[in-house]
Amino acid sequence: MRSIVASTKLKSLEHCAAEVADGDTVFVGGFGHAVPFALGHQLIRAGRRDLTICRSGADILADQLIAAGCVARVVFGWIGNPDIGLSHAFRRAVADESIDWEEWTNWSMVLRLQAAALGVPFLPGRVLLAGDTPVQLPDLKTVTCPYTGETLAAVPALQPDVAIVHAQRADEEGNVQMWGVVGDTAVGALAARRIVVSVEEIVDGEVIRASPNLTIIPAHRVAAVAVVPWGAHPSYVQGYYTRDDDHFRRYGDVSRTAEGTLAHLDRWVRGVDRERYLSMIDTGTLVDEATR
Amino acid sequence: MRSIVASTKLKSLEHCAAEVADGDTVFVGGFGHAVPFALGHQLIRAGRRDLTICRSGADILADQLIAAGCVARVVFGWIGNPDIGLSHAFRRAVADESIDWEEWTNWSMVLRLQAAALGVPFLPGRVLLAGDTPVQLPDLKTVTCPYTGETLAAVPALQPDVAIVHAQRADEEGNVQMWGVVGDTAVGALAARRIVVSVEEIVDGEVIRASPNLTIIPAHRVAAVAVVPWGAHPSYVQGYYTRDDDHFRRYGDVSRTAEGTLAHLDRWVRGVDRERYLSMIDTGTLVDEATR
Amino acid sequence: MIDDTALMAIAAARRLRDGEACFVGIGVPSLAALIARHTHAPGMSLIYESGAYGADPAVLPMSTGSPSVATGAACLGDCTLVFGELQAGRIDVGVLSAAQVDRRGNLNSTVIGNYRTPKVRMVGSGGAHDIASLVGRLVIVMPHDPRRFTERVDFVTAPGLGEDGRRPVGTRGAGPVDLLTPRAWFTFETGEMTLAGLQPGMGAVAAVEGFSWKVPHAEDVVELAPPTGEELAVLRRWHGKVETT
Amino acid sequence: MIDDTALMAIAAARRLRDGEACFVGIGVPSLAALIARHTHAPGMSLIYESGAYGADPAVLPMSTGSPSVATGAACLGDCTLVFGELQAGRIDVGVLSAAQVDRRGNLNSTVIGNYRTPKVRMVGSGGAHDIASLVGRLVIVMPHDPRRFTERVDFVTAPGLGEDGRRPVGTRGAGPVDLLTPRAWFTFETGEMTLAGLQPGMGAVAAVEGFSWKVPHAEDVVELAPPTGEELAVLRRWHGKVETT
Repeated sequence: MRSIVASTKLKSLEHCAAEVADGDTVFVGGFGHAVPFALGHQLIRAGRRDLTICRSGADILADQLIAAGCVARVVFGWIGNPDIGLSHAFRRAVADESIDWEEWTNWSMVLRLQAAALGVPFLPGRVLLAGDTPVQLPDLKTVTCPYTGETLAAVPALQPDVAIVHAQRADEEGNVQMWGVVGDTAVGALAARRIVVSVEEIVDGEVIRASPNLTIIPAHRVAAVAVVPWGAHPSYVQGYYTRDDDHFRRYGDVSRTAEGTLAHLDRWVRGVDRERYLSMIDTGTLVDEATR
Repeated sequence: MRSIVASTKLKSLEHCAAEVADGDTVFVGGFGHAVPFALGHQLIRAGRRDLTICRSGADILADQLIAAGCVARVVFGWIGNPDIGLSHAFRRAVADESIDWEEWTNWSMVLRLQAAALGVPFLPGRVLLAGDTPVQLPDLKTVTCPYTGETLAAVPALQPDVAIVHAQRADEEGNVQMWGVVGDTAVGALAARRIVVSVEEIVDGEVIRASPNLTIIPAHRVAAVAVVPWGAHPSYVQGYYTRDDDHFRRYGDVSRTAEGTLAHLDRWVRGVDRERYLSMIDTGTLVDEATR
Repeated sequence: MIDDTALMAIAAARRLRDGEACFVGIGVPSLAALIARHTHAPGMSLIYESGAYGADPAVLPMSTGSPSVATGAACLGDCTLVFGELQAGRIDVGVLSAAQVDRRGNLNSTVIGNYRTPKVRMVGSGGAHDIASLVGRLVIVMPHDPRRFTERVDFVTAPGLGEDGRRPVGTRGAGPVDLLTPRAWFTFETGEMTLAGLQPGMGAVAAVEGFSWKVPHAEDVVELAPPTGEELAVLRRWHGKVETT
Repeated sequence: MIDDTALMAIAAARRLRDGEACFVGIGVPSLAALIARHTHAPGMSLIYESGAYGADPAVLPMSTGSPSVATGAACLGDCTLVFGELQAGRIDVGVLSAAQVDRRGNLNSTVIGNYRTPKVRMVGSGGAHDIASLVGRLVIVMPHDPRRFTERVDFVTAPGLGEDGRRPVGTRGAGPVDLLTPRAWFTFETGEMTLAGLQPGMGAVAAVEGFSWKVPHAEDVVELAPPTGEELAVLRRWHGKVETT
C-alpha cells in the first residue's frame, strides 16, 4: 500500500540536461558538497547557450560553463576555486567584455532565492547597506519597516527557470534526499520553476519513507531524475566519496590560460561519456577516503 | 579530540522551568509532536504568572496553562484539542474577560517567528489581506514591494523571551536533535532569546556528530537541557512512544467545566512528581504502538 | 457502511486529480484525500501543514502532527517549507471543512456571534485562512447541518469569494470550487454557491433543507454516481479508525 | 615550524574567547579558530557559512562546504540558518582574511583597480560582506604584504569603519577590532588601524614596513608572548595539512 508509484521520474542524464533550454536562468546546486558536475558537463556537451547561471558561491563548474561558452550572465555571491584561486574563465570573460554579471553576497543571494521559494517579491535584509557592493547594484531598493521605521535592504526575489541539483539518492517518484552540507541547495531548488536532479542511486520508496526528514525536495516539485554515480566529482558526496582536491588544484593550474581550460574541457567533458570519465578518476582512493 | 565538552548544559527540570520568569513571552514548542508537557506542567507547579504564550497551533498544554492561571495573554494561529473540540479553558477565559489574546493564522505566526529568527522586524506575506482575521488585528500594517508595487502584509517579528522545547535527544553541550514532525518548533526556538529544552535522553557528542543534519538547535543557543523521559506525554515522540489519544479525549471531556479541569490538574500536575506521573500512564502500550 | 461521512468523503475524493499536490486538513478532508490517492489518484501528494509531503497515514490522524502523518511520509520538512510552497502558488488543491460556510464559500472556524463577546469561541484559523487565501483551488466538505450553512458567516476566517462573487483583493488561486455534503455537490462558478449535483437518491429540496437562503441550481443538476465497491473498500481502511485508543 | 602562518594564526586564536560562536572563513581564519578551540576555548563553536555549527575539521578545509567541515560537525543546517543567526546578532565573532585591508579595517576581495575594468578580478564577497556587516566583532588575519595594506581599499567588499572612524549606517556589531599579521597586532579602538603589539622580536618599524601611510601607535605597544608549546602542538595537527591529496 505504501509503495504505490504513480509514474516514474527516472530519465537519462541527457533527458535531464535537456530540461534546461537556451537562455534559461539556471540555479546550480551544491555548496562545495554535491556540485552537479555531471549535469553541468552535459549542458556543455549539448551546446547550451545564453544561460544565466546563479548561486551564492560558484566554483569551477561555473568557470567551466563560462569557458565553454554556455553562459551569457552570472549572478553570484562568490566565484572562484575554493582555497586555490580565481575563476580564470570568468576573469577573462570580464576582461574581454564577453560576459555580463551581477554581484551580490552569499547571504543576499540566499535571501533572493528564499524570497522566490516563499513566493514573495522581496525579503528585507540587514546587508547591502554599506560598502561598495550595493553601489554596484544600481537597481537595488530599500524598504522601510512600517513598525520600527528602520531602513532595510529590499532583497529582490530571484526565480530560476530551472535548478540542477545532485544529491545522494531519490526514489522513482522523485523524492530527493540529501545529507551532509546542504548550503543553499534546497532553497535554490525550491525557488526554481523546474527542478532536475542527478543522484548517486535510486532507492525504493520505502527507504525514503523510513527517513523522511532527509528529503530536501518533495517529488511533486521534481521534473526528472537521473542516476549518475560519481555525478558530483570532483566535488564530493557525503557517505559516498570524498572531494578530489587534486582535481581542483590541477584545474587551478590549467585554467590560467584559455587554451589550458579548453584542453581540460576536451579531456574531461566534450566527447567523453560517463564510462570514459569514470575510467579517468581514481575512484578507489576517493571512496576509501570517505570512509575514514 | 572530538569529544571535548566545554561545560554541561544539563540541568534539572525545575532549573529549566526556572529559566521562564513571570511576565515572559514564551514560545511553546511541539507541533502535535513533542509538545513540552513536562516543562509546561513544571511552570504550573512553580506558579508562574502573567505569561504570554505563543505558537501557531496550540493544543491542550496551552489550555492547561490557561486553566492554571499562568497566562495573561495568548498569541496563536489555532487553539483547541485536535479533532476533539475546543480549548475550553480559553473559551471560559474569553467569556469572563480574564485573558487577553491576539489571533493570527498558522502561516502568519510562523512568519512572525521566522522574522525574529532572521533578525528582521517584519517579513512580507501574502496572507492577512482578506476576510475578517486581519480586521481583528488593528495594528497590522502592509508594505509595498519597491520592485513590483504589490501590496503585501507586513507580518511583524515576534521574539519570545524564552522557548520551551521537547525533543528526542541532546548532548551535554546542548546540541538538540529532533526528527519526525518538526512543524514550527525549530523556527520558534531560534526566534527566542533563550531556549530551554527537555529531551528523552542525553547521548554522547559522538552520537550527535554522527548525524548532524538532525540537530535543530545548535548548542550555543541553548540555556539548559533536562532529561525527562516521557516528557511530551500525552503527545508523542517519534521513535520513542506514540500519542496517547485517549488522554486527549478524556481531557476533552473533563475540561468542559472549570471544576473538571482543575481536578485534572490536581491529578496530573500539581503535587505530582515525574515518578508518580509515569506510574499513572500505560507506558507499555504506548511504546508498543510506536514500534508498529 | 455508506454513512454521511462516506458519501461526503467519496464525493470529495472524486474532485481531486492524479498528480496533484493536495493540502489537507484533519477529519473528512484527510479521508477524502486518502480515498483519492488509493483509487484514481495514486500520484497525488498529501500535504499537511506540519511539514509533511506525500503523507500516507495508516489511520486517520487526529492532528496534522500526528504519528500517522509522520510515519511513512515521503518528506518531513517544516511549516516554512509547506506554507512557503503554498504561498509560491505550488499547491494545486486544498480540502477543508469548517464550522460554517456561506453562499460565497467563506469559511468560519473562529467564533459564532460577535468576535470579542462570542456565543461560541472556536479554534480559529490554523492554516485554513492561509490555504483558502493561496491554494490553487479549494474543495470544501460539510455535514448537512443547516446551522452550518448561512448566507453570511459570522466571521470570515478563510476567504472564499467576496460579495461581488469574485475573489477578494490579496488572495490568489481560484478559491472555493466544490462543496460536498452527504446530500449534494455545490459549485461556485457563478460566484455563489450553486446546486450542481445530488447524492444518489437525494432530491433537490432535501439537498438544501433548512438553509436560510434560496440556493440557485445549475442548468443541469446531475445525480452523482453511487460509491463504487473499490471506493468503499478503500474507505474502510480509514473510516472509523482514527488514531489508537 | 613557527612560520608566518603559525604566528598569525596563534595570535588570532588568542583574540577568541571560550564559549563564543565564531563565524570563520577558509584558510588562516579556520586555523586560528581551531587553535583556540583546542587550547583555551574548548566551548567555542566554529560556524561555517555552508550551515555547519560546532565544526571540528580533522584537516584544514579548502571550501566552507568541504568534507572536513561536515564530518563531525555538531549541527548541519543550511545557509539560511547560519546567516539568519548572524543577522539576528547571535554570532559573537568572525575571523576573515582578504586580498586588501585599509586603515579603516575595510576588506577587499572583489577587484584590484576599477570595478568594471579591473586589473585583477577576484572572487567577490562570498559571506565576507555579510559577516563584516553583522557579526559581534571582527578579527582579521593578513600576511605581511605591503600591497595588501592600503590607506583606502580599491573596493569595500566587507565594510569596516567609515572615514569618520565609526561604523557605517546599516551595519551592526563592533566591526573590526583586531588585525593580526606575522609581524604585529593592530586594533581599531580609535577608529583607525593602530599598532598595539609586536610579534616576538619584531620592531615597530618592521611591523608596518612598506605600508603607504603612517600607522599610529597605541600608548603601550606590547610584545606578544611567543607561541607556547601547547599552541604549537595543536597547530601542527592542521598546519600544512589541507584536505587530502
